[in-house]
Amino acid sequence: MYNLIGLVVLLPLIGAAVNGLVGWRIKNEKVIGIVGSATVGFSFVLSVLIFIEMLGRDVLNRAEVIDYFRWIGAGGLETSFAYQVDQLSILMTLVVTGVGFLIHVYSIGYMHGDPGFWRYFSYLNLFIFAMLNLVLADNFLLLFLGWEGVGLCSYLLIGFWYEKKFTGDAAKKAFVVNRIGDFGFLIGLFLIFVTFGTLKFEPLFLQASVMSVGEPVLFWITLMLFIGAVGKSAQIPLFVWLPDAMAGPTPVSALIHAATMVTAGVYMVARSATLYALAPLTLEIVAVIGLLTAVLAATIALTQNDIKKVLAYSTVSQLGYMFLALGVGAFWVGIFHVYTHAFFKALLFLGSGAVIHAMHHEQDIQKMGGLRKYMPKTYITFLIGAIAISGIPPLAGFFSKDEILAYVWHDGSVLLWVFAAITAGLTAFYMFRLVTLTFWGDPRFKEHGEHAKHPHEAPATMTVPLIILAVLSIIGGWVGIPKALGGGLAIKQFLAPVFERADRIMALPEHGVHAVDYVLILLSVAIAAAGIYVARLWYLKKPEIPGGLAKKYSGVYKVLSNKYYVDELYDAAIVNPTVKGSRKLLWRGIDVGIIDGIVNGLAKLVEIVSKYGRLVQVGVVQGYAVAFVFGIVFIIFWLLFR
Amino acid sequence: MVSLNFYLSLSAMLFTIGVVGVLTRRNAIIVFMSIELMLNSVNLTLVAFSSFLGDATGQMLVFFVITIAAAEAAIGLAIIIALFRNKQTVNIDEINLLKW
Amino acid sequence: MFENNLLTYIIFSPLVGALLLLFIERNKHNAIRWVALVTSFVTFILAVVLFLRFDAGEAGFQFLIQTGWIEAIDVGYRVGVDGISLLLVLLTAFIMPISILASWSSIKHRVKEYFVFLLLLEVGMIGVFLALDLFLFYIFWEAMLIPMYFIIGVWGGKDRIYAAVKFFLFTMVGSLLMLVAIIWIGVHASNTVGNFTTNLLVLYEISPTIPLALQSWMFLAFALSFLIKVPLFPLHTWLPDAHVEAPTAGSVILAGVLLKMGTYGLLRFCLPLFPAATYEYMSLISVLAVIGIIYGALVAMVQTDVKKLIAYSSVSHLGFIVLGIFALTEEAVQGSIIHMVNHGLSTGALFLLVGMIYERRHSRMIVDYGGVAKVMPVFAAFLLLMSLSSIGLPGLNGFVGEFLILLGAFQSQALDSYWYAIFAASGVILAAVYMLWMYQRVMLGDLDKPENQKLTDIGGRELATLIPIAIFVVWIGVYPSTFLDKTEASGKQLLEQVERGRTMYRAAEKDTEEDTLVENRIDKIMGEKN
Amino acid sequence: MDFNPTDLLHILPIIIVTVTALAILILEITIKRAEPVVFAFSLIGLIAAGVSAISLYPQSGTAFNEMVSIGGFASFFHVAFIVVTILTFLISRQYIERMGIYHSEYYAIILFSLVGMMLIASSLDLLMLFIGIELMSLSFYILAGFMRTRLTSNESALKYFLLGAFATGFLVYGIALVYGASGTTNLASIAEQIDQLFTSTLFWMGVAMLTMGFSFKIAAVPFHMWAPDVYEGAPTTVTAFMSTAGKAAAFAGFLIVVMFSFAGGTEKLQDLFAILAVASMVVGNVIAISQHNLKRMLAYSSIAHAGYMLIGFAAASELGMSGVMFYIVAYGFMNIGAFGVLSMTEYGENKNLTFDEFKGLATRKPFVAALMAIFMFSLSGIPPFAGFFGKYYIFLAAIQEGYTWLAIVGVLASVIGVYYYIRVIIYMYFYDGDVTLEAEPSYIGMTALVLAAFAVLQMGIFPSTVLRLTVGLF
Repeated sequence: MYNLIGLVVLLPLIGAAVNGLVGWRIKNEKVIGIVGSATVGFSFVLSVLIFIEMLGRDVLNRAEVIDYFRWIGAGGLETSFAYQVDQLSILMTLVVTGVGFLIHVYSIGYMHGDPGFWRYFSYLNLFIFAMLNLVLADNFLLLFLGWEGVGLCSYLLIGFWYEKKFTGDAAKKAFVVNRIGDFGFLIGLFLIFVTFGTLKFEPLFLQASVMSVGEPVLFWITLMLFIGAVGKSAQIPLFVWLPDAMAGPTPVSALIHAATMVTAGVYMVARSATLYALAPLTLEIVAVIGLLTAVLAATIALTQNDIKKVLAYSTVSQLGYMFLALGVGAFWVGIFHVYTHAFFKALLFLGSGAVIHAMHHEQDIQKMGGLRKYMPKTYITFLIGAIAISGIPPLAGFFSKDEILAYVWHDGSVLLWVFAAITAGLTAFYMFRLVTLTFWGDPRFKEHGEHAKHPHEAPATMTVPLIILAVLSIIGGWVGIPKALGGGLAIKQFLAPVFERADRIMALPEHGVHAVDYVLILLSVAIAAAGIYVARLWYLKKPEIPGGLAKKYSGVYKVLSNKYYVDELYDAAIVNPTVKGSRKLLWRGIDVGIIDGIVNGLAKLVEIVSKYGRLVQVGVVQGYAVAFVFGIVFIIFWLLFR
Repeated sequence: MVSLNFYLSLSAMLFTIGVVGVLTRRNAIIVFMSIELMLNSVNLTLVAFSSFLGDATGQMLVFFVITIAAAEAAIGLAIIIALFRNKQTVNIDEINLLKW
Repeated sequence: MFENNLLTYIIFSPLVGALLLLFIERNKHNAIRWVALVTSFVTFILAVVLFLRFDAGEAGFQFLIQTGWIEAIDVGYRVGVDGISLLLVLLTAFIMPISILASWSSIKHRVKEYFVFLLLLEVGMIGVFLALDLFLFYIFWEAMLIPMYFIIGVWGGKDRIYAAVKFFLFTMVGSLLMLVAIIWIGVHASNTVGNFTTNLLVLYEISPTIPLALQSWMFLAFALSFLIKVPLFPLHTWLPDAHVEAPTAGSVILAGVLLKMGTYGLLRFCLPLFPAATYEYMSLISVLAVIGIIYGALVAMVQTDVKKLIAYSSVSHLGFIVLGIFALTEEAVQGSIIHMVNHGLSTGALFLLVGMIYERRHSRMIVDYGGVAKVMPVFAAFLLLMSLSSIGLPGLNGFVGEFLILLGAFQSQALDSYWYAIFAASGVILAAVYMLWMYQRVMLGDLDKPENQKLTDIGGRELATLIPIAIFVVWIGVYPSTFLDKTEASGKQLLEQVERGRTMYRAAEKDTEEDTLVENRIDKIMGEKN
Repeated sequence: MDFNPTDLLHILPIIIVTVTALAILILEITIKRAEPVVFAFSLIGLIAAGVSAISLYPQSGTAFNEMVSIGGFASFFHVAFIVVTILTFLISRQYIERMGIYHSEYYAIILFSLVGMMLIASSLDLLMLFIGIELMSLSFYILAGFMRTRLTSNESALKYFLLGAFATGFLVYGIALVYGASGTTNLASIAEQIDQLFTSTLFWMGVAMLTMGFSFKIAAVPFHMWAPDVYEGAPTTVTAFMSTAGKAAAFAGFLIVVMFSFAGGTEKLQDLFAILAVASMVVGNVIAISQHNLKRMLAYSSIAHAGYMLIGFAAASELGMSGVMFYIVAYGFMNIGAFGVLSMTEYGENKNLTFDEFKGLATRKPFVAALMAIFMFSLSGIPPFAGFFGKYYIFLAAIQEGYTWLAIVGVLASVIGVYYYIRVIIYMYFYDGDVTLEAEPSYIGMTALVLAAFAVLQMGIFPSTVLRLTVGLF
């Protein structure tokens, strides 16, 4: 079965090609939708089969590289389209194809009637293809292909409704900011190649594992790779693109900007765990950046009123969480959170999509409220998602988040833990602020009369995925029930071989079950519950409190609601000076002014010399004769006296 | 006996006078006459050399120069006349249609 | 027999077509077009045959033809192909039919001359790539100026005359100095081996030992000529003008092939002929290349004219190629070669696309567009594909070249600094900025201008020009081995040649040093005696 | 000092041309509608002379007591002159009729000047040389003023005449001084005692004067100033002839004196030539840029070309010699072609000769424009045309003799040159205009242009054909 991994990757590409090349002629949404979904579905089925085969294999024998054909080979560089099937990649594949399939199905309903229906599915399939390359690649270059490919699809899908200017801006921003990260990534690749002479994972990790901890080159390699991850996974300082990316269709936000693509950075760092384990300094940076991002994004999310923006900042925050996990060396936990987060964040986004769909593209939660009665299925599932992300047991989010907090605690940094816990509380708070404002209370939109909105439950193609995801959000975390709660940490065991080298280097103490673990669990649940309670209290019962707070601390509120003015800062500090400098100094100054000035000036000079020089030719014979005489005198002197 | 250098100096002076004449006179015919003077000073040189070298080639050359000077005179005067017909002047300062 | 003269057929088959055209009545436009198209297609087929019969394992020149020409100064008709020129010949032969198709309806007056010039241009270009005699090379190099000059000057845009003259003079300045250097090498050869020669294969063995001071001058003379053509910052200002004013096919050929002649020249002549000087000046040129990459990108970003934008992007791209050449690593050199092809394809296609939209709307200004994707979706798709190729998206051709170049430059021991590659890599970011910004302003957004609402999407003939390019864009992106395999041996050999040349130079230098040492000693002894 | 009748055979081409010229004059008065007969007869005479010159090429030796040389160098130039003359006749026929200056003397005088040129090329004695130069020059004076009623033509003739005579004075003086220093006018004898002569002040004075005289004839700076005025004012076909054959003859004489008898001269003579070359190239090219009249522009360009050829003199090697010989022939073809085109466009009093009036020529007369373009590219030295190879060879000679800097100046100057040559093309091809030709170019004239263009291409692509004729002549 392993050999079929190529087919897993290829199927979505076929789907993309079919829809992309002939989709505009098909015109039948059903055909397009089915082609799009089925290819991904098949991929999912195949990867499940491979997964099952893997489970059947001996633990040491589970990883395998399937080499298809040579890609770029020159000099010492050899890269192939080769896919590495191992525990980590198959897990990611399952998530990508599984969640991807659900979102495809959902999109059939959501995108109904859109003139770009075929285009949409083509892009979405292409995305799956790229993402699979990313997670399955057996070398950094192929990973980079997927890496950039998903960036491209993200670009295409953010800018899907291209008639509006802001979608184009957002798409471009996403691509460019990602490119800044990719720049670092590329440098990382170069360093890797210079250091190890290969870009293939296995050989290079093998070589790296015998190097000593803290070697400078490893620090630089990991740091550069991390810059790539920062771009892709929207961490400080490159997170600015993700909130804007919500300009795309909501299922896209769910799939790309929540469940899969943005976690690519986490995946990549986990994949290079061996390298990171050898670079403790980088890991610290990763942890700090992750936590800072988590806090920052969570605080911004508190004040946002756009349903998708809230979710977007929540995503950024959760991604920060994942990096925090990686930063403390808990690579498998990072992946675990990727996995649970995929379910509940996809669910939340899809739910918000259903809401937006129902509200006729109204996204402001201040203009919603009381939707519970109009769309019960959406409400229930959304609520499950919110609970899951808040970290209430026994839903998925709880387990992964709890593991992160536990690792942070055991890492010995209380400060990190405190902030992480506060973030968890903030998360619960803003999620339930969202739930409250959207679904609870009284409607704040016109229910009757002219221009009234008539929210309605979404069609089955949309609700079924919601329900499946809701179920997954509940049970998904059960593969990682901690020992303290009597679980076996199945996912940790499963992933263990992948992180074996890293773990050996890190030599994290295998913490047993201590009393403190129970305290921590209780604390985190309590914080989450408190967050939920406060949100419900403030926004349902006593809405004057948040208003009052906003007034009282209007400065803080303004900063938060304006997202710390990061965009404005970037514009003023980087974008505008670059554009203006290029235009005025480089183009008009150097190019047109100096270089062309010299060129044209020389030509002018010759012309002027010519214009005045010709006047010597006065037209009078004797003038010429004088010149002759001067000439002959010169020649005589030259010949006689030199 | 008069030495060669005297002849040479004389002819050089004559030649220079001719050159100066060409440079300073305004009448085309006089300019032409100055050129004839130059040629004749050369003839003088040639004859002097011929005599001092005891070689007839120089004198032979003089005959050719004289002949050519005659031909030149014929052509030159013809040209000046043609010009005079059209322009009514032989002042070479005024003959400057072609310039620059 | 066929194989023996294959290169001659390839070089001169367009000439035959051009001569045929002369006999067609000038108002039979269609006949003229078809003859030109068929001719260029035949050349392409021949080039494909060459590609297929080319032995990738053999590093040296293949299909060699060496016949006498001007015996007095040992100038010969010497042509041959190796891995470096092979791809460029193929590219040229590939671009030509496309250019002819692109000119099908856009050239309405003086059709006959136009196609004659196009075919003559092809002769010159292919000749440049295949010539193995400096004199012959120079002839082709200059001869190709003439048709290009006409193409820009007669069929160009508003400021075509300024652009044409600028193009011509810029190139002339460089190439005439190169001419002096060519003669100089020949003279040097006559001092060492006894007879003046411009035979490249002989000169490869002789010229590396030229004393460094002289070698540097000659290197600079050659390099100046090539770098103007490339064009390297700050010698690039002819390019935007020429590109903007040239008709579509002219721009396509200019970007697709002509610029490559400069980089090809560096590889074929500058490096192996003057290895010691190469090492002397490599950092200077590499710095300029890197500046060019960033500078070109930044200036491209703020252009208001699409063609100018693409022109400046060429400056940026060619900076990559030059950097790759002077990195002197296998990866970088191969990357440069493949990137020459890549740039030819993607930028050529971009110019085609701009030409198509210009034909409809008669404007190249970005502000005149917006939301065009709505009325021209297929066009938009191709523009996006080519933009992405130009940006260097993995999976498309641009990436292969850029990555290899950057990788090679990064690990280059000759350059001995990571900073070249690091700064160059920042061009990758900027490329995304300017291309996508342009794409956004032209294609996306609201279709608010009434003139644009009537635009029609591209038709069959236009597709016929774009699809082949698109195929290659993906092909090279996904399976570059087809092409990289062919360049591998030659690229490697080139580097060895440079290395060997340096060794030869050092040996020669040591000899003279020893000579002077001996002389000094003798002088000293003599002095003591006195 | 005996008269050897076979010597007459050795100067057969000269005799044929002379007889033809005389016969034309007689034909004119004996036959009524003489023009076609005269034209045909002169062509036949020229061809006969050409054939005999070609057949003499393989021979070598001297005749008339070492007054003239036989074959080789002389024949090379004889053929070149004759070919140029034929081309001149072909382009002249329609022109002189249109301009209303048809007299059979026109052909006769050209033939007389041709005799002068041929004498120059075969002379081995300063006396011969002098006679040849004067014969040629006197004919030119007449030809320049051939449009008797036109003021510019008169002026051209007068200027040429006065300055020419002035220069002749110096030339003769130079001959006299060299004669005085060496005691002979025979170049071979001078060559034998050249080493002693190099120490003689008298000799150097003479060389200075001779150099000046020849520099005048080839129009090298600063003795060039007559050229633009004379070329502009003279009938176009005459200008064509003067600037090609006339210049070639002057160079032939210069070559004979410098290369043959002065053995290439010494370094200071070479340097002097280098200086003159630089001055000519720079001044000619730079000032040509601001010209509006094509005829005058070509005059300046001819000054620049004289500069290029002087580079060959500076090199003073056999290679340089071959280079000069090749170049002068190439230049002859391309320049006569260019002037031929001008002679077709010109009408009235110097009309249709400015750049503006060339606008759009390519659309109205594509073939003429294409030929003009070839000549212009060739003049600017772009391959694959003859002008390029000429430059290449001359630069090669210069570099071989260590004059690399001269070659560099040369190429930079030719960049400037390119600018004004391609301006012609700009006006013909890139602009639209509506000026029309007065008369359809005659087939005879076009034949001449095509022949010239063919020669330019032939010499550019297969330079060996001419080049090998220039080797081993000294």
